[in-house]
Amino acid sequence: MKAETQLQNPYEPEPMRLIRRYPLNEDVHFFQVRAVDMEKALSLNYLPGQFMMISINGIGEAPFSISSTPSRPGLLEFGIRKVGNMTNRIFQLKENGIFGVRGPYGNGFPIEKIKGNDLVIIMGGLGAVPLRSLLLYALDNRDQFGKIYLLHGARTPDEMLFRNEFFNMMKRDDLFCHLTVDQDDTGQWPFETGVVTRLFGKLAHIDPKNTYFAVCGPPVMYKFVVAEILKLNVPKHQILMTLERRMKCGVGKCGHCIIGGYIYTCLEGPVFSYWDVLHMKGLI
Amino acid sequence: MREIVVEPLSRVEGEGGITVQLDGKRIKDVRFDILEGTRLIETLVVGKTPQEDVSIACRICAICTLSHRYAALRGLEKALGIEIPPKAHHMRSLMHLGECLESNSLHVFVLALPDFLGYPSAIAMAEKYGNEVTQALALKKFANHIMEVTSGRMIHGENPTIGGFGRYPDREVLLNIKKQARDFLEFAVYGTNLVAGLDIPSFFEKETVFMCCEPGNEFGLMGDSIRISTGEVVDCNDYKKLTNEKFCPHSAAKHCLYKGKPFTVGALARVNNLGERLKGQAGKLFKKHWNDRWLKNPIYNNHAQAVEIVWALEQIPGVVDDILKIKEDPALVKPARTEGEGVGAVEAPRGTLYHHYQIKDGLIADANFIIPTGQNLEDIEKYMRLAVQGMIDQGADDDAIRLQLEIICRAYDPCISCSTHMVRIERV
Amino acid sequence: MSQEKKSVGLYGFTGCNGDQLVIIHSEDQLLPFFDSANIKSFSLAKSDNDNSELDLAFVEGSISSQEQAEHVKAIRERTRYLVAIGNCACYGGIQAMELGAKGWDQRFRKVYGDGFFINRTPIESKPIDVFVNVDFYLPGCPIDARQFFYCFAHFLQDDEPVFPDYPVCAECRWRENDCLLLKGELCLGPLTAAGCGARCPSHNLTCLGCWGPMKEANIGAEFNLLKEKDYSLEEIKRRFRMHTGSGMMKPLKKLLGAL
Amino acid sequence: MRAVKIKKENLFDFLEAIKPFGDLWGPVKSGDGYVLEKVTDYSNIEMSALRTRIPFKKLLFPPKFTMFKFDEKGIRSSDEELPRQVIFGLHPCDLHALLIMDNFHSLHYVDPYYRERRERTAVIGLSCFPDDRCFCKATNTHYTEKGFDLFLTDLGDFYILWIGSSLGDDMVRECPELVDEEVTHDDLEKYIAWRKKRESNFKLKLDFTGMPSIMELSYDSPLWDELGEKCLSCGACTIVCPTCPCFNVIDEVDIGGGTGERTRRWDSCMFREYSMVAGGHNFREARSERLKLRFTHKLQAFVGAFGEAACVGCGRCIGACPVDIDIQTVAQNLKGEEVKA
Ligand SMILES: Cc1cc2nc3c(=O)[nH]c(=O)nc-3n(C[C@H](O)[C@H](O)[C@H](O)COP(=O)(O)OP(=O)(O)OC[C@H]3O[C@@H](n4cnc5c(N)ncnc54)[C@H](O)[C@@H]3O)c2cc1C
Ligand code: SF4
Ligand code: SF4
Ligand code: SF4
Repeated sequence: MKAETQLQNPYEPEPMRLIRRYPLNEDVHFFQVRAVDMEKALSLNYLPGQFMMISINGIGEAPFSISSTPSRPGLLEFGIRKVGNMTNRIFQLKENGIFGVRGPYGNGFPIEKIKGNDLVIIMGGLGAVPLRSLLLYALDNRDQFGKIYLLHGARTPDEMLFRNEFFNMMKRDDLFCHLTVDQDDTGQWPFETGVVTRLFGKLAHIDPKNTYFAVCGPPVMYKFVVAEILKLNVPKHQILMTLERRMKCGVGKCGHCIIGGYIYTCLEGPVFSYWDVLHMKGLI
Repeated sequence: MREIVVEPLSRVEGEGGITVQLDGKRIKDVRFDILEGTRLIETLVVGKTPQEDVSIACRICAICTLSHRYAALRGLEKALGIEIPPKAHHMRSLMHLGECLESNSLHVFVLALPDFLGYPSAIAMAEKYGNEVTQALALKKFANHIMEVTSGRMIHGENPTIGGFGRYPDREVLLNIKKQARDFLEFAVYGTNLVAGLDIPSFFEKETVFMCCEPGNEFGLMGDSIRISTGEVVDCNDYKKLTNEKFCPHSAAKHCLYKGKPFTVGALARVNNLGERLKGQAGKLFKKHWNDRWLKNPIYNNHAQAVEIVWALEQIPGVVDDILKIKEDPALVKPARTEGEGVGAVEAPRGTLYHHYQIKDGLIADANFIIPTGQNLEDIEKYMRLAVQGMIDQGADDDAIRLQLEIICRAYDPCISCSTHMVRIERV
Repeated sequence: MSQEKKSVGLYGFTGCNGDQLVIIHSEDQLLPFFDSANIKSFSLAKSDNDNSELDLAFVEGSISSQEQAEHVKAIRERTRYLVAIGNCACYGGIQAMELGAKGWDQRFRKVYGDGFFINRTPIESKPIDVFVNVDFYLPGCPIDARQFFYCFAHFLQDDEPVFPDYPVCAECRWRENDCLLLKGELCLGPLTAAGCGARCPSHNLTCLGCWGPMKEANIGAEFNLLKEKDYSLEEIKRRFRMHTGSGMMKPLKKLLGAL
Repeated sequence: MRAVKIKKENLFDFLEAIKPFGDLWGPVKSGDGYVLEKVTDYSNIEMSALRTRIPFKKLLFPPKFTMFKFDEKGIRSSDEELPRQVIFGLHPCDLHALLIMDNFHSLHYVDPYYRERRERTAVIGLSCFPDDRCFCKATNTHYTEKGFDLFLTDLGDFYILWIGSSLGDDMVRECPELVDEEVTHDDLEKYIAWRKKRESNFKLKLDFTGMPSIMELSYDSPLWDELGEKCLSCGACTIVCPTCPCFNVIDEVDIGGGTGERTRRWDSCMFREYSMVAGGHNFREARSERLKLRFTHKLQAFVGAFGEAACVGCGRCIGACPVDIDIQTVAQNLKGEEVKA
């Protein structure tokens, strides 16, 4: 949104209705919501990788990545982990309940640049939430992308988010989908075990000039994954990652998400290229 | 043997209880137990600077915090040879009036009145006496506001300090206090008449001795000598003669006797001893309601407190004017010396409070605090004993006795956290 | 709210009762306060108190007898959350001031002689977390009414209240006071948790530390600064231990041990 | 910009005449310093005051204010009409800071709360004479042609009154009889002489040339740890700084839980929780990291983003920090100069 055209107070959340929710694993739930105002619901436009501020009166606001794709308008989807006050209260919401959401914010993935290239999506843990948006978008616009890979790691089979969805995707022939778990206590896990970098072996020949990588996961994951990607000679600006910071406003004012002295994660992120990361100290 | 126990005693400040042991119709023991833990505050202030002492000593009790602060300041400033400037003096009068108003209205309307009207709390009373409760709370809020403005916050405000005040309030704030004091007068008069209309049982009445500060020619809350209802006036430096203490195994507070006899301090003592000096509405109310039962029955302490509320409200406008007359805010007065001894006596809402200090090398070498509830303990037990005897003779049941004892005890407005820590045995 | 009202109890142990009084003094909040929960026990304000199961217990005062220790344990057993209110409960208060060599027994005897109590077994005052698990600390001497009701409202909704994690100095600067420390006075503002609104510095009086240390109190830096300003170790220690017992002394001792 | 003259003895009448433009806020004495306060008695204004403890920012985004209220039905924007205000006595450093703030609050997204207040605010600048903490010459913020509606340059018995906006012009038109339209060559000479005198009076000589490169090279300097050891995380440095805008958002609920308000309060990058995220991970756990952020922001990153430093040389932080960590000592330290605290 451009400053000149902005009419509404960007801090006042829009009422949304919780349409559906169910657990993705023990502490992450899936939330499907829609703006109460139908017209707004349909006109809401966003990019994969952007986030929204969810607001619960009396507790406050927090940023959450959008997990749905703009190619399927009307509904917004989130995957939320219960970690504290704000998320506790989100978890108390019942289907049909009303709460506030504002956004979308952040830069999102540079879809236009990625188009026409191969895409490797690497997700770990909660990182599945924002990257699912990119994945679904790419699959919905399948003809605009080259080869698409999905490498997804979770700690255990039970913890893997969107499990069934990804199981189904394994059946697709326009997507190379590989799943792994660090550890399998069930003995029933049909796929790989080991950390997500093990899946790099599954990548067929990568054309470094024409491939974009999108990475999101816990902080420890980046170091190892990026090292693997660099081995493939991929240019640093084609390695994309989404980062998390404390945020109080989402619109570049409150200061909490500042990195490197003047980069507001909420404006210029949360998606950064590895080049940015190297360039700006304190990013990861 | 039958034992009647009230524990904890509710709606008094601090943890206390009453125990009555009966052997048939004979009373074996009547005890007012002080259950509150020990804090040994007199030993904590030793080795501290006077200014630190003021901050510690006021924490003896939240209700009488300003009286403790005032008594400490008076004792310490005497010891250090400090004369505070007139503006500081008037401010201290205002804060002291605020506390008297606050404590008395809390006690009369929120803590005691429910007893007489038969409710467990003022909140429960609100249904039928909505207006009274609302007004009483508003009055209390106003009194709190005075304390906050003068002392820096409602409880344990640090603004009154050695040599004066850290900061003086703004003119508008003071003018508003003056106005509100006038506005509340009507309710205070109504409240006094309401209390005076209550039926007060008489079967435990008995004469006693009353003591309070002698403020000079007027009614007041502060003075350097003590007036006793027997007619004597004693210098406050001789406070120990008036308040001989003894230790009681059931009480963390020690009991006081005057010439071997129990005595009463507090609003009732002040009004009985000095009531003739009251002017204005307070004077009128005194003349209208006072009679010699006030000399024999502690329940009249409620009445005396109500009269004092009216008096305090009538005093405030003049004191505010006195403060405002002096434009320049005086700086804190520095001590003239680093050694000395001083006794500060003030009337806390519950009665005469003494702080006695010895200072050496700028630090407290010794401290002794005598607090009002400790002085009242013997009289409280005396009247409870009389009441139990009377009620047994009437064949009253335990619950009735329990309620009556609570009422007597509460009438003294005992401040238990105060009493626990203060009194000290002097062995000769 | 359609949910059932929560059961709440307020208890006072050894102290000045100032924290409960702060609540009673909040005239405007009192009726909603009694309205929004089942106040099962609040002995300073009402007499029909009982010992039923609680969702939330607020405990004021330090523990200074074995009987009190038993009582606070009993409260812990029947409550879901236990909140320590005021410095006495959080840190032991002035009566738990660490006086070093002068032992408590000796001081006790100085006040009470060899007298004994028939109804109590006194012990040296301690904060309640020495005896029971505390879910939340609400410091202050006395507590601040706004903070209390903020905390209360949050617990009624099962949220953990979030309190400022910065020192009194921040509040003091917001109020645009002259900084007393810069003028050379012994102000504990930089170490003390905010919450009081910088009352004392706003009255030209130094902060005495009555909110206890903030989480990140830089005791070492303040100590060095005060030494630079020519305060003696004795003076510094006296101030540090005045209002929060072990609260400020523990880290100082650690520091001095390291020196 | 247009210049007229106004006699000193007419100033109070002028201030009286522009009353319709809002409440007048000006520097008044408080303790050893000055604060911006609402003034009705103009003689309380300290014409020689240099820096107020907290700058103008408190009038454009107060330390704490309500964003909106809410109840069971949803949120309600405040319909309270904010008062109009005239801020008197801002010096060039603060006017530069005001420009930075104006820009910041409309960049990418317009901050409605800032704008609401800003639109109701008129600004009257005032010339000044530097003391030993002023270093606006080093930051090149010692003059300004922008950022004010009116600006007064004190030339002895009269002021040159610069009219910087149409609003300023409206103010002057309230009382044309008080101003003198004719500015003479003589006045120009006086003005130039005054400038020379002022410029030669800067005692604190700091040199920020090339500071971004120095900051870049100092990223791992042990200096940050040394300062981190000393810093009290009190936030004073950010509170007094005219270019520090960070805030926190906190909901306050009434006891019943259903109603309450969302409030915004000043925050500081020097506070522990500033960069903490859920689960307790803190991106700037160490105080040294926070100090580094603050100074990188002021002296390096801002320059990269806007071509100028975010420090306007007002000297407020130099008097504010109890342990002498400020823009002067840090810059001197990093450049290996002798540090004067
Ligand atoms: C761009 C972005 C996208 C995110 N996407 C998701 C997502 O898809 N799913 C998900 O589960 N989580 C996501 N998070 C993290 C999520 O915002 C935090 O889990 C959430 O704020 C926790 O709030 P809490 O009150 O429950 O936790 P608490 O631990 O109680 O938080 C304490 C305080 O810190 C604040 N806080 C903590 N972490 C953050 C944070 N990261 N940002 C802002 N404030 C914070 C809270 O507001 C609160 O005041 C994302 C964060 C960012 C920055
Ligand atoms: S006066 Fe005390 S509380 Fe205020 S800023 Fe200075 S050190 Fe901090
Ligand atoms: S950094 Fe210091 S000198 Fe620079 S603008 Fe901020 S307060 Fe003023
Ligand atoms: S003013 Fe000084 S001590 Fe306080 S946060 Fe800033 S640098 Fe640290």
